Amino acid sequence: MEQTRELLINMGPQHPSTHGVLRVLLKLDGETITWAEPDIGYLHRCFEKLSESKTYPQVIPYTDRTDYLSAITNEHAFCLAVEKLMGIEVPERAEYIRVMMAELQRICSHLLGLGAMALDLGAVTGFLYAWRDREKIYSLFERITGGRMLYNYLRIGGVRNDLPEGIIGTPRDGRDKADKTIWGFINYFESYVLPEWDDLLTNNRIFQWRTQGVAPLPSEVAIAYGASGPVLRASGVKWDLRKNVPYSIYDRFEFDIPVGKENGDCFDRWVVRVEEMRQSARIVKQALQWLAENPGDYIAPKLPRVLKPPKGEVYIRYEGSRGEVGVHLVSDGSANPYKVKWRSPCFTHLQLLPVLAPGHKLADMIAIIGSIDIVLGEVDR
Amino acid sequence: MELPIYFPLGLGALLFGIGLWGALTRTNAVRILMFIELMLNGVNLNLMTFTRYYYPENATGPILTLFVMTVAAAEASIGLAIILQIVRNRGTVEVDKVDLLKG
Amino acid sequence: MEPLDIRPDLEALKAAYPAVEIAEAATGHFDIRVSLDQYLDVVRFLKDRGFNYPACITAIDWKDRLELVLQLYKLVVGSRQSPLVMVRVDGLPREGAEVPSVTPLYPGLNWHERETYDMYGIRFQGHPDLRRILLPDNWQGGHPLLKDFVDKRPRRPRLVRHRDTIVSG
Amino acid sequence: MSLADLWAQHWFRAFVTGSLVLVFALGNFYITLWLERKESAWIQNRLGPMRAGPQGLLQVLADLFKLLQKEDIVPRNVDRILFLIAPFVAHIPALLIFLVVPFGPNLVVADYDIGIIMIAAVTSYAVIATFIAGWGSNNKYSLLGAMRGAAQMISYEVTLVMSVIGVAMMAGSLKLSDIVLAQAERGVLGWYLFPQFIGFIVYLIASLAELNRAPFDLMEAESELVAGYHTEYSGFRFAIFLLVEYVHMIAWSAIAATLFLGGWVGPTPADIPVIGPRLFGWMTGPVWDNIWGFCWFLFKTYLLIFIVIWIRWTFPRVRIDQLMDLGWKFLLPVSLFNIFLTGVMKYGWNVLAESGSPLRWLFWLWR
Amino acid sequence: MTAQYLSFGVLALVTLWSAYKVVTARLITHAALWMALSFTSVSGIFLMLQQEFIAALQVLIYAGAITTMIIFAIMLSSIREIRVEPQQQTFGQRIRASGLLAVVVGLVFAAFMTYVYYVSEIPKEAVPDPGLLTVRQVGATLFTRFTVPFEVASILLLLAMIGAIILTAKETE
Repeated sequence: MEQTRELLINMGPQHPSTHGVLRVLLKLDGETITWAEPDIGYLHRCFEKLSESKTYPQVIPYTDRTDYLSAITNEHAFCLAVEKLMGIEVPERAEYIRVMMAELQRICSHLLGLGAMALDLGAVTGFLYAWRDREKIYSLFERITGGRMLYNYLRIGGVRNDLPEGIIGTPRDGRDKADKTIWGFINYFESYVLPEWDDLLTNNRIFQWRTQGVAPLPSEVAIAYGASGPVLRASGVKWDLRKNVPYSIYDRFEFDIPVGKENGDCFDRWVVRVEEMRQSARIVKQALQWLAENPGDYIAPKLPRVLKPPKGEVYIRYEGSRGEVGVHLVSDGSANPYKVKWRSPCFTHLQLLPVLAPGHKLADMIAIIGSIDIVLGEVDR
Repeated sequence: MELPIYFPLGLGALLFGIGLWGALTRTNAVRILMFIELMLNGVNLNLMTFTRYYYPENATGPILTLFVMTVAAAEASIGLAIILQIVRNRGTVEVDKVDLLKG
Repeated sequence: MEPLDIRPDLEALKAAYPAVEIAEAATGHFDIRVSLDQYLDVVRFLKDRGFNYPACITAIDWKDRLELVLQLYKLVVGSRQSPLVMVRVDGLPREGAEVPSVTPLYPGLNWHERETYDMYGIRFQGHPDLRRILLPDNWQGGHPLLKDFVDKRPRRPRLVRHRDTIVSG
Repeated sequence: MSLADLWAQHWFRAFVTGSLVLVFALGNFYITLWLERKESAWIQNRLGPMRAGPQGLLQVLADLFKLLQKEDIVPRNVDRILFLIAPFVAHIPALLIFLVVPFGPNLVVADYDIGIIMIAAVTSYAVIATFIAGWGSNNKYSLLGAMRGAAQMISYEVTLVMSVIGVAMMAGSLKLSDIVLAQAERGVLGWYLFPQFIGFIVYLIASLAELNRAPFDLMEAESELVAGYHTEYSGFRFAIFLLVEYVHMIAWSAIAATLFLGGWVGPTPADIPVIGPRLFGWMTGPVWDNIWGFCWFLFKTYLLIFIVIWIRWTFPRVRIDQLMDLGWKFLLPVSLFNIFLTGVMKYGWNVLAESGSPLRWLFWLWR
Repeated sequence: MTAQYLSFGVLALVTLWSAYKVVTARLITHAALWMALSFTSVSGIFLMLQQEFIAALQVLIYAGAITTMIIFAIMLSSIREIRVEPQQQTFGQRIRASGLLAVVVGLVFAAFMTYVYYVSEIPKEAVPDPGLLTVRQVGATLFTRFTVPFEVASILLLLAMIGAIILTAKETE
């Protein structure tokens, strides 16, 4: 008899809730999805080909543009790779500044990821609250680096300039100084913003309806598919590169790794990200205490104008805000990198869509994409 | 009510007539159900006219109409359910094509 | 959080496949040079030894030959310093290189292999759905990341003559 | 033909009161739209429209003019008549509800003694209007949206009527002015909000779903690919749909205010115990009662409109199957239980009234 | 005086015209909407007969529930042939011929009604404007004298609901 024939529709690339130019082909049987296939490449800017004709310091601004929502972490990954290749010793103050900036950037990128997911599920207010707090971080970054979103602030061996006067502030700074001093922001963030996120959305009945039990991801499948970061941790795998494969000075900080239950679903991925913001705030506080105690201005070693790293290869693994960022550098001794491979976590997480989506409703697809939190700049590079 | 009684009665009769005429001529099952509802409407109208003109304080008129409406609703739902089954099995909703008993 | 030592696994691999060269690179990862025909068996062997996490797969164009690099490591919860292993297959021809696909073993490398094919032109046998991923499907311009890649698309005529306007110092 | 006997004419009185109701609806539409922008801005700690007029009051005017001067595109192979009349059919239920709602002691257009059933009957037109809009615009997606919207409206219409029956049982009559008078005797604590709290909550949720608003606005959700039945409309007709949505919202808030918060009942300045009569004594009298009644009615309606807007900007959207489950499997049984509870409590109060036992005060709330 | 004739004339005209259109509307969805219009105007006539309760019920049950049900049935049943009504060649003649049938049936029915009207001993002249029948009285008699039919009607509705669900529920659940 007349079957409801399967409806093939494509969502995107101009779909409001696909976080950028992602196109997903969906086969629908009535309301439930039977087959999903992401189609990417709309934002491909051939980052790897470009960096082969640039010198090492010139590549740094390009790394900002891959995951444009957490630029500092990308720069940090690239600089670590080059420093490891050339064996450069980074001054301690620069290390602390880098870690503090990276964790602030992680908070900022999580805020946007959570806000965008809330917006897709209909909570417009949640989105605007995330915007409000991000503005405060951006004004801090603007005073430190001059840029609001893409900074080109890190240099190979250190940072470009020292922290401006009075930006650290005192631990007693409260809400009024939230966008003036980093202490002010952290206290405001921990005392006011995080509890608000829990009340507004995490404990919101309808939000839980829409996300709990949606797209569970068992830990074996997560590992087999190369998931990393919040997506992997939400599936119950306690793996954080800052702790398990420590780089830079992360082993001096104590913070714990939030983990979801065995079959982590959208709700666990949400809770893990909110908890991670709390841990990042803790790290920033410890970095601030160290920076306050030993002022100094030695932030970058003297390096020759043209860097020529020795022939060789390096692959470093860095805990970006969306997952494990891998930088694979091959150098042939010249001033230009012979090959740069950027292992992008969002690129790998998108492979989960065809596994997670079937069987769910169309409205759940939005929650799934929001929960794996992809940035098309990093997917397409 | 200055309106003479045979005005609403006439209207009820005509409504019933149109319902009957439609039911006899059209072949789409869903449409025939519509005509049945029209006929029941005609009946209700007559019922109400008599209540209003002769026994206004007697409550049995409205109650009977209430029951007619309940039956109409039940009949419509069962009729539509049967029609959906016919559509599911025979693929058509044309009454003259569903003639399994022709033998 | 004791540091993870993978030397016994590498010795076992050396014992199983003598033709394999294992070297520890200065920058802290292990290189395993493998020939093309032993590649799949070595990867299967490593997977059984517990290298469960597929980092990524890529290729390097040494101008006269292509080299395939597969990066794996052991994701053991609670371990520290889980070193990375690079399985390398050298000497692949620049056009029409055929390599067995590891997607059945590590589904996570599905798209990475498609990207390597898209960028370097290495075909992966047994890959469920090998087609271009980043470039448009109707892209005829060859494989961009090869060193000798020339963009053959017609140059759009430049509207303004750039040289005359700026008096360069 | 003096004004008095002109007023006696039925048709003249109908014309005047009808136009007054229309003015009331449009005026409140204007204020509600402005309130929605301002309140959502306040919730999301931004300022909302500030430039057009003081505190953005003229912003709504600007919106309406913008919509009015937009080209009213009527797609070619559209079901012409249906497409054109759909917005106006959608208006019928919204405006007819005001027919029955008492704005003041004797400010009622037509006080039918079947008030609540009349409201229920009129709202069933909203379903037909949605279908006409969806079918009229002749595109598969808006038809799907219309059917989905109609299904949602029907399933919540039943719950809506059931949740209101409790109030009718308490007041002993369906006539809205009787209900308000009954609440007047019971004093402020006696409003039906307190005994009928379950009914009020179910009513609020069901009316949100009936309006396709707040957590249940499945149709305009950008995550759904179907942009609802008013995709094909533009310009003036789309403004009418906007008008319909807000007038519907005001109507439902007005009914809730009448049924649960005691419509125009409220202490007037003259009732202040000691100084009231002396200081504000001149403010009593039938005309002033109407004025104070109307003010209290407006205050309560806007209180509920405030809550409806507040809910819209805090809750995310519900999925279609959760929406249906909530409607049929939770709200309907709860409202039926509420009816049962009210019946038992009222019976208990009357029975114990004769025996005069102290146990009676247990049922005091439902007296 | 003339107000009643005028309003009755308008309502009667609307009812009959929409009923006629239900028969001759080409698209079945149009037919359903014409039917809704005729129900509304019949409810208008009930209002004229001062039966508000029945007028409201008429709108609630007929114009609201039954029309919507029929619309949903149309959508579910004949999606394919909604657009194009099968135009048999003989359709035109059948309508014209049966038009006659309608008039004949109407006349026969009217004649029969008048015969019953005269032969029965109903008081001939209309009762002057009586007290209006309030809903309270209707409710009271419904639950006192008509409790059994009321319960039977509710069981009937229950059966109808169960029947409809069983007939149309897809096997997938």
